[in-house]
Amino acid sequence: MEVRSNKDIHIRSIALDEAECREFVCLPEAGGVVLFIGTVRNHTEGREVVRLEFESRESMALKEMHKIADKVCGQWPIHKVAIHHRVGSLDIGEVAVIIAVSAAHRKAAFEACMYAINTLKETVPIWKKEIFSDGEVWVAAHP
Amino acid sequence: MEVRSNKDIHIRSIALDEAECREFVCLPEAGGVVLFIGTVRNHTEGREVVRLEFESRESMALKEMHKIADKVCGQWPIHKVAIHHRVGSLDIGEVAVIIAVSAAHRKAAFEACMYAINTLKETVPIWKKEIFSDGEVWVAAHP
Amino acid sequence: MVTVNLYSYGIARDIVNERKMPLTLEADIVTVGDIRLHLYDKYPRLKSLASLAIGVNDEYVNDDTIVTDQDEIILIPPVSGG
Amino acid sequence: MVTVNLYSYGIARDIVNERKMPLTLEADIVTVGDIRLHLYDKYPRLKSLASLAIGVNDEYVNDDTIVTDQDEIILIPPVSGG
Repeated sequence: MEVRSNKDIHIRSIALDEAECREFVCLPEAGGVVLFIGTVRNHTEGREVVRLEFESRESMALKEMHKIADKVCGQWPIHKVAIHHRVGSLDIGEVAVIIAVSAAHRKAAFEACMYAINTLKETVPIWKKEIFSDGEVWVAAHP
Repeated sequence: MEVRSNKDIHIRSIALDEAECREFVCLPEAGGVVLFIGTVRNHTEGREVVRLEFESRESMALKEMHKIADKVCGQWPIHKVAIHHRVGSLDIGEVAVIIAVSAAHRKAAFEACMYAINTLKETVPIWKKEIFSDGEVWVAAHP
Repeated sequence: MVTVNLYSYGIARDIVNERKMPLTLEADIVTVGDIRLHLYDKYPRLKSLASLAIGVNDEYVNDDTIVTDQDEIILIPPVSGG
Repeated sequence: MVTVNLYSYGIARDIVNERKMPLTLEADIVTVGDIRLHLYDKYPRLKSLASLAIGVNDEYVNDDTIVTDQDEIILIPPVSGG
């Protein structure tokens, strides 16, 4: 339970809320907010995706997401960071991840947000299964 | 009047709406959306800002904003771009500008969004006056 | 003789003290540079600005551009949107 | 003899076919590498994955790490969040 933390980290099985993320990071001394919103695409390498299923090792994923937030705040002059990830079954167009970062200056906010989403995709134990009309596949599982 | 355009360009004297920008750029084939939200900061070089006043040469500003959107769509594999700028009197924390960009891949979306806000700040005829408790100043007017 | 409409914004408007005013120059051919010199002469404080771009009919132009009757001339001090 | 709890996710779960299962290795000292070899032997399809990281008690570890009784061992095939 962190009160007035500069981090807002969640894994949720209900729809993510971009306004909530933005409101968390916004504060009077922040001039720039950068948000990344990752949505479910309707195709992958030309094949039509019907929906996605995300699963996580929640306790470890939250730990890794906190590490990313701490790194971001240590490496750039960032005010606040929100990282929300969805799990469960997602339809096309639904939001899978939101990362929001606020800073006095926009360059830091862009760099920190990019770092956060790149690192999340490398280290956070969340797995995505693409469901096609004729099968399904765990993304990136095989070489 | 462009129907089904890939650009949504506005200058408004009422509050900007980030959900509107996000909804405009979101579409089934876009996997990543990057938003930049510029808000009014409560200080500049240590001096407390009470509020901001923005004015524009609206016809020319819209033209320049369209040029930025066209450049973005030509230079990166971008699906859609929204650029909304506020004018008039803004309180601390209010949103002055929103840029939203969607792309199949996030790197393009980040680069395009950064390019758009950087270029907007260089070329779009909009002027900002900072109102302090003891005076006011047109930002960047003097060397 | 060429008469244009001068539109001033931001600090340029504070200096010129009019949003819009007609401006007549006594020459057959008038360039943006001529207008600039005329204004610098009439409003010397314009010279103290970090920059002063000039637009004609909502496009940025350089000082060689020739203006014609009824053109809209826009004084563009350093922009600061965003 | 060391008994740990094995948690499998993503495609590793499909291969092992259990979300959670106890795993006992007959040795006084057991490393993550020992568990890896044991699992590769029992579930050869794990070897076909692009990568297989292993976590202990919710931290990434390397194969030299020594595990102790009741540790939670997490099979982490290539992650794909975002």
